[in-house]
Amino acid sequence: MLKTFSIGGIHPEGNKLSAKSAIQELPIPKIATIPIAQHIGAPAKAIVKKGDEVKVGQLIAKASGFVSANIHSSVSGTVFKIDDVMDATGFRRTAIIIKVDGDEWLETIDRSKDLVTEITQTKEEIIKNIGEAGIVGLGGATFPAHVKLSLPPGKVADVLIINAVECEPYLTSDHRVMLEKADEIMVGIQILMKAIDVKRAIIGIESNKPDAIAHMTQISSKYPGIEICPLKTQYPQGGEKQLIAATIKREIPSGALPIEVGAVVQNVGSAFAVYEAIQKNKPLFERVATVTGKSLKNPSNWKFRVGTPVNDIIEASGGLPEDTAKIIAGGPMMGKALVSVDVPLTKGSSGLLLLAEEETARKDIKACIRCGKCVSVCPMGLEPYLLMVLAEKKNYERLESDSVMDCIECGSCSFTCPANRPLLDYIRLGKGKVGQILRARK
Amino acid sequence: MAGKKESTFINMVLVLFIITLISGVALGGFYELTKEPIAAAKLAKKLNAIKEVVPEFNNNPSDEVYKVGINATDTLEFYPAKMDNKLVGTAVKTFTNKGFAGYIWVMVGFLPDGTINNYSILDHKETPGLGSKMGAWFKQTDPAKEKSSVINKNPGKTKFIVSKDGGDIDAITAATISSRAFMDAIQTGYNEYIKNKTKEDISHE
Amino acid sequence: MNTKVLVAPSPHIHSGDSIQKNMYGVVFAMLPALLLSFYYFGLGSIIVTLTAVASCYFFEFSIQKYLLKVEPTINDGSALITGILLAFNMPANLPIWIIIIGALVAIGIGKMTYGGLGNNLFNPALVGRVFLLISFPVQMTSWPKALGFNTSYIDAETAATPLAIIKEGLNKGDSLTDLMAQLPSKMDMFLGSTGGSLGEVAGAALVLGLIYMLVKKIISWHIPVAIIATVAIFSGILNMANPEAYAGPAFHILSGGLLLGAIFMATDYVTSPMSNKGKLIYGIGIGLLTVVIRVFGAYPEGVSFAILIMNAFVPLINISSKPKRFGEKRK
Amino acid sequence: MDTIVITIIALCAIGVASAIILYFVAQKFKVYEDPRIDEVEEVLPAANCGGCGYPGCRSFAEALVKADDISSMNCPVGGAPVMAKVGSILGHEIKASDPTVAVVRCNGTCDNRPKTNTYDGAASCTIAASLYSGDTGCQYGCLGLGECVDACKFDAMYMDKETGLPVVIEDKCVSCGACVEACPNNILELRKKGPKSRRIFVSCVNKDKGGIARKACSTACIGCGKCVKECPFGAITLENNLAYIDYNKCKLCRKCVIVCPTGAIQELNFPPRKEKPVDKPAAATAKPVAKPVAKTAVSSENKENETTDNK
Amino acid sequence: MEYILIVISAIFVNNVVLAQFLGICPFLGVSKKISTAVGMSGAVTFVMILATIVTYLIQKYILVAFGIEFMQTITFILVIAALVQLVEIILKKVSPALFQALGVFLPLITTNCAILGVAIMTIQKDYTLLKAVVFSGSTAIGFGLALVLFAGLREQLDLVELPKGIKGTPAALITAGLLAMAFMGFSGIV
Amino acid sequence: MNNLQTFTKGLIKENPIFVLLLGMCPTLGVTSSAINGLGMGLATCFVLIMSNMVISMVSNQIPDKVKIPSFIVIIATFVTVISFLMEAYTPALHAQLGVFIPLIVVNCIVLGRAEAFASKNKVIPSILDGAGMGLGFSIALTLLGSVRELLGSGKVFGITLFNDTYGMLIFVLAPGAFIALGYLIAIINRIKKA
Ligand SMILES: Cc1cc2nc3c(=O)[nH]c(=O)nc-3n(C[C@H](O)[C@H](O)[C@H](O)COP(=O)(O)O)c2cc1C
Ligand SMILES: Cc1cc2nc3c(=O)[nH]c(=O)nc-3n(C[C@H](O)[C@H](O)[C@H](O)COP(=O)(O)O)c2cc1C
Ligand SMILES: Cc1cc2nc3c(=O)[nH]c(=O)nc-3n(C[C@H](O)[C@H](O)[C@H](O)COP(=O)(O)O)c2cc1C
Ligand SMILES: Cc1cc2nc3c(=O)[nH]c(=O)nc-3n(C[C@H](O)[C@H](O)[C@H](O)CO)c2cc1C
Ligand code: SF4
Ligand code: SF4
Ligand code: SF4
Ligand code: SF4
Ligand code: FES
Repeated sequence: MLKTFSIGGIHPEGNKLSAKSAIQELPIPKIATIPIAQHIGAPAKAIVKKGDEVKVGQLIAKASGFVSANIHSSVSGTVFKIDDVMDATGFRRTAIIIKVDGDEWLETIDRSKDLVTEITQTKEEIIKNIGEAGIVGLGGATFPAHVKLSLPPGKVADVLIINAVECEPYLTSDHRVMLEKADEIMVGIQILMKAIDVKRAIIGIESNKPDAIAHMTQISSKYPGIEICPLKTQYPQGGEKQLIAATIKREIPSGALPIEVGAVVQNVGSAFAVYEAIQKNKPLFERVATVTGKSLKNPSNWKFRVGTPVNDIIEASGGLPEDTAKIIAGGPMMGKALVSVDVPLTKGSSGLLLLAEEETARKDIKACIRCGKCVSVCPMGLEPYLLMVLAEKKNYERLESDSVMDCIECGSCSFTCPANRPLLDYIRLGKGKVGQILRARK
Repeated sequence: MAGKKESTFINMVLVLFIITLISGVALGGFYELTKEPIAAAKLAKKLNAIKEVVPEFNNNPSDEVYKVGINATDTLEFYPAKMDNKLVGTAVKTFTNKGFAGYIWVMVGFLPDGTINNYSILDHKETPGLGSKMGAWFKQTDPAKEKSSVINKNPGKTKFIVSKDGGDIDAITAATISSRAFMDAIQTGYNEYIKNKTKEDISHE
Repeated sequence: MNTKVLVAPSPHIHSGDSIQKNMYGVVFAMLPALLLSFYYFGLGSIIVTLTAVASCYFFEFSIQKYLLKVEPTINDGSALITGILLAFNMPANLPIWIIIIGALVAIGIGKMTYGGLGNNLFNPALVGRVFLLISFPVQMTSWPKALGFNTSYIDAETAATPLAIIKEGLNKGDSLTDLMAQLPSKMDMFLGSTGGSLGEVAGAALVLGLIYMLVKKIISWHIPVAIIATVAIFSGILNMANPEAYAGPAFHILSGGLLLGAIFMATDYVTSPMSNKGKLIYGIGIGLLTVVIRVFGAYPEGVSFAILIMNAFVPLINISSKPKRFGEKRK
Repeated sequence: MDTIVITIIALCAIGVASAIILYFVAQKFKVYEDPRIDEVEEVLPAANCGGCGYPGCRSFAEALVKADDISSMNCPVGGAPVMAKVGSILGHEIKASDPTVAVVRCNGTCDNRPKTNTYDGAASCTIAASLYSGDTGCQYGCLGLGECVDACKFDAMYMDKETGLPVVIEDKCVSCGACVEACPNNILELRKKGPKSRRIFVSCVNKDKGGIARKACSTACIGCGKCVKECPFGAITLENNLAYIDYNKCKLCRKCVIVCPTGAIQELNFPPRKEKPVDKPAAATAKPVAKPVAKTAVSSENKENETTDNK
Repeated sequence: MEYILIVISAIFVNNVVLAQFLGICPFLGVSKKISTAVGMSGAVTFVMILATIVTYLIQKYILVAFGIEFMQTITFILVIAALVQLVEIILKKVSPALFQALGVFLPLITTNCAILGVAIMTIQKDYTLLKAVVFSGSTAIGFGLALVLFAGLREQLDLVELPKGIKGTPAALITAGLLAMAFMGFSGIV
Repeated sequence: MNNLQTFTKGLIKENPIFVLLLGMCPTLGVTSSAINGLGMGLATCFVLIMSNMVISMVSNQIPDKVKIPSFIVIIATFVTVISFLMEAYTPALHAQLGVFIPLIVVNCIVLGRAEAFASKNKVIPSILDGAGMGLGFSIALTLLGSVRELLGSGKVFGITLFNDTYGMLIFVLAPGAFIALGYLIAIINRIKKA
């Protein structure tokens, strides 16, 4: 029996269409639109102005608080304007728009392909440089990595867990990165281990990626302290709480962070980014994303520069299929639907999924038949049917006491409900309101 | 009108005193007034029940009642009915506690030889529509339902047990428990009647 | 971009599970028992089933359309289940007008009063059944014999059910051993051919349905297993305490509607608890009450009442037995 | 006769005894409770709607009795008359506040504001608003899912199926503010009812720059400022590309309505103008006019369900 | 054994509310929330036992002693009313917390026919004092059981959309009817 | 409010059972037949009229603290009186209604009207109010009794309308009382809305 988490979980169809497609490099766009808010926390502050010349890797917006991240230019050229442009949700937010001119990198960046295994920097330097490089979690949450690595005083970690689960259907970027950059990832992991001072790292990989498990197991033997932990395929194993429960059988208490049980979780992609930042001095301005969908001509994995319009990456994969009804940034379970293809790709873009109407359109909402399936699939042990009603009825007190804040928004409940109830929609609403109340109380 | 009275101690006690006084007078008065009619109504009820179950008589059976204790709390009452001083039948107030909901009180009239003349249910708590049907069930005249009737049958000769249990009387549909209980009441009444009959014969012949 | 793309919160895909799939799955699981009842009771059972189903559909449709003025949802399959289960709970010689009243009560009072599927507090089919049982005790408790296929309807020969035989006999004062001798063998009870309501004659067919539903993940094992185990244990204890007064576990499990109730009726989503812990409590409650009513109460059969009573406990069970939360300390 | 005497004695004894015991116990265990709470509660309309901001009429009564100054407290259902009564019970002077009514500050009908996307999520404005900017180019406007209508406990709102916008039924609106609270986009506002219910307000909340706003919606306020200049009473202010008319300063002269190039200013319940205003778009009349436009299947269906529910 | 039968009968078989129709007003009135239902049940239990004891003594030592049984109604209700008020006043002062939990229901209890009904029924049944206490206690528990169950059902109903005409009292009554119907399964146990 | 309205409001607009939901126990407990319902209704009516009358006469003389006990004594007196009268002249009905006769004392309508109306109004309106409420109560009880009797045993006021094999026993029993009243109120709600 493979390890997995014990409460709830679902088994959506994998649809990993692009798993066999090697990572390709996406052409540099003519105009790059780089939002100053690509992470959880305070938006960065632009430090360039209209007309400035910038190079690839140059800092163009500075972190503006503790939980915030630097933004670097992904292209070279001139700053065309700094303006409010439509973001993925249709709201207008500030972005730095750069007219591309050639591809001139900062000299400090080591562009060679050589593997550098020796870690020379100290713990403090590592964390500081990760921050400088603007690395955020690439698993989807885009939480600034240096913040996560700076353990709160009095807390000690004993294990680093690398999230290579990629439990979302369709997405394959982490999978491909593992197959193609295993050594770099291992070094990245060692850097992270040094940063948080642990001797043990566990890479959790789901069993639907047997090639990655085999390859990583083989490579990891060269690096001390790194174990591969194959996991039974089950969504949402990639959720950090579930991953920790699956790999080391510890459950994070409600409202607490992973460090409470001595663990720190990072995505494999993040580990690779850390490698590049520390060993190659390369800030985070490009990453790998999957472009996929059943009707898409070439589902594939692309390394792209932040700020490239979504449209470019779709065109490169064969163009927008006729039957596209929804464009999703991320996977089908947790991704965000885009209002338009004219928005830029960001650090958090792990994939782009094009779904046809029959696959994604919601069906008529029926009354809850109290089948309890949502309860049994909820990985947090919540009662989604109840939370939804309570949110509808604006009963925030009971929402709070029924632990609505524990919901990790994995969507298993909505996915499962035979009555097609928009459970998570309302739970999110309730979470928002309860969150406000909690904050007001403080 | 005068203003509201204050809630002083004296006021409170006084007012309550006056009210209870008046109501006491009224109640006591009404009690006295209705005592007679109530007693009369009760008597009439009993007499009616007796009249219903025995042949015509001209004595006052209530005056000649005799009681037989069955257990610590319950007694059977025997009302001899006489026509010109000749015993024509005896109304027995009998009971059972085997009903679906406890006690059932039955007035059953025996002819001097123990044959059942008629019966009437005095009190019961059986389910309406089920057990409560016993008031009419066991005196059906329809020849097809002859087996349900107890009228003109003698518990000494006929087996007063529901046919389901091997007896001779058909139980009320879906209320076998009540039927069994009814049989039990009749049987008890009959047994005591026979036991005491000799005694009575002596005393009244 | 010219096409108006859809925008919606995540998740963007759905399992494809639907109310219909579950409901028709249950109907499919009931087929073996249904066919077997046709075989055993003949024409009568077909008339009863058709009447019950047709009137359930009729009342569901007309109440929704003309009284509640909502879009009728008759093809979700729940009325079909209610109809079949109602028929399963009736003797095969029940007059048609009583069946129609039963369907009206089940759908009208039991379900539509609360606004329809998903809202009701009590199991509609059982509301209908118990209503009839109380209202028409005579007709509801005279069961035709299971004779193999036959065409007599109203005037079929009647026979008491095993439970009724035991209850009657014990009331009369007969000894249990004698009574047991009058009963069909355990194997017969499992395979059918005892008197009773349509759906309670063959344990094997019901168990087949259970297995199908478990495999298809329509229901979870908790409720049926809890009920059956509780009945087995509780009646076993009583039996051991006084073998002459109380029948043993095998008899209790195979007789009456216990399997029918445990498999198809206690598991009704709408009227059973949500969490697994809750389902176990609910099942245990049903098991205990069933035996108590059967052994001590006025009715020979207790499953229907036990389920209805536990239906009333469901809200309290739901409140007191939350699922185990992630990160909660195990006790 | 005996019975009567005993009856009287016994009854009197019990009656008097209970009176005496009660009296002494009541004396000994006295707890003070302000009797005015009951009085105030009696005056309140007992609608228990929460419009006052308290969980119910009783707790509002308690709060009123405790408060030193009740001028900021209001029962929207009972309105000024009730508050005056409360005031007289509690010995406070209440100055009559002007009656207010809810207005919808968006005229982005399906005609005026073309759709860019189709919303396919749960039928709740708040959910839609937390997800994205709405299915039109205007990120500030009405989302049309009717959360305000749901919030109204007095059946004073409905969704106009043709325009996709909510409509306030003035006579039924008690100005409780539930809709204002409910709307995530702050479209609704409680405004002075005005003499003969006449009101003028900017029916737009778009803060985008003129071009963007205009592109998204033909009747958006583009922040041109013409109305500000036109207003003889200085009632209009312009902030973030959006004009706002202060209803306490506005004298209902209707001059701004004429100058607004997009028809963003609405006038309600005025008699028709004598001379035709020069090339004015039709949008400035009392009710937003719009040709019926077929809306996309899913969202309109949800909406319809809700509107029928609330009628 | 006798006591066990009294208990079972009073709680399940002859449930005050569902079979005897006593105390329906509070049953319908204070069953909207489980927490209040629990409070009410506690208060009723307390008062019912207390009232039964007091009325029992009055019956025995005053009414019967003087041959004025016909005064039962008036004396009982007077005594119960005074008793409830007494408890209320004392509770308010002595334990405000308990008053918040139970006391607010006390005024409702005076006009609760279950209290008077049980007092009269104990006399009719000719119980001893101990049996009377057991009987009234179990009756109160039966009341509490019905009330709390019913409150649970109503809280559940609050979460769903009921048809217009049915919403409110009719739904409550019909649900009570179905609950009573389920409880008929207990009939015949004693 | 004129006297006519005082009288008629209890019949429909503020009908104690269908609208105010007071006095539910006798409503459900004794309505297994129409005649019982009517009898109970009239008995209550009597108590209501008399107590309303007396209370409206004396209420000004009663201090607040003993208001409730005094009212109760007055009401209980009339209840006992009607009980005597019924026992004497309609013994069968008296036996049928059983414990519900003394329980008129605690019927919320009686005390409720005393508190809410009689203690604040003059004698004539109080009598009318009592009569109206009492009549409304009686009508409701009779209606419910008729419905239950009809559905339960095919009779109304003892007159057979259809064969009792078609009667649904449950309506004579406890559950039927709740269910019948529930639907009656639902129907009345519906009619009132329309
Ligand atoms: C339901 C759910 C599923 C997730 N799935 C993945 C996943 O498949 N892979 C992943 O790397 N992170 C996933 N995450 C994000 C992780 O919880 C966590 O944020 C991440 O592993 C931390 O690493 P990072 O900061 O390097 O991104 C998921 C989160 C949730 C709530
Ligand atoms: C306010 C805040 C503070 C956080 N602090 C820490 C921290 O001190 N250490 C840490 O390991 N992660 C920290 N996190 C990161 C979260 O544990 C988690 O990795 C991140 O929210 C994304 O995880 P998810 O995608 O699984 O939700 C913090 C997150 C938030 C929102
Ligand atoms: C609510 C209820 C009331 C009942 N009332 C009676 C009754 O009054 N009399 C009776 O004999 N049985 C009554 N029964 C018992 C059943 O009808 C029992 O099955 C029957 O008496 C014995 O079965 P049989 O007569 O059909 O053979 C009642 C049962 C229930 C559940
Ligand atoms: C597993 C399962 C069991 C069901 N059992 C019943 C049942 O016993 N009685 C019934 O009326 N409907 C039953 N239904 C159908 C449906 O859930 C029921 O009518 C609802 O209670 C109506 O709201 C069942 C449905 C499922 C899926
Ligand atoms: S979205 Fe929240 S409530 Fe739904 S299954 Fe996931 S954790 Fe549970
Ligand atoms: S899965 Fe859907 S239908 Fe089932 S209980 Fe949850 S919300 Fe209700
Ligand atoms: S005005 Fe009403 S419909 Fe429009 S967004 Fe606000 S709440 Fe929604
Ligand atoms: S005139 Fe019209 S568009 Fe211009 S600011 Fe005023 S309201 Fe806005
Ligand atoms: S009438 Fe019984 S409690 Fe009100």
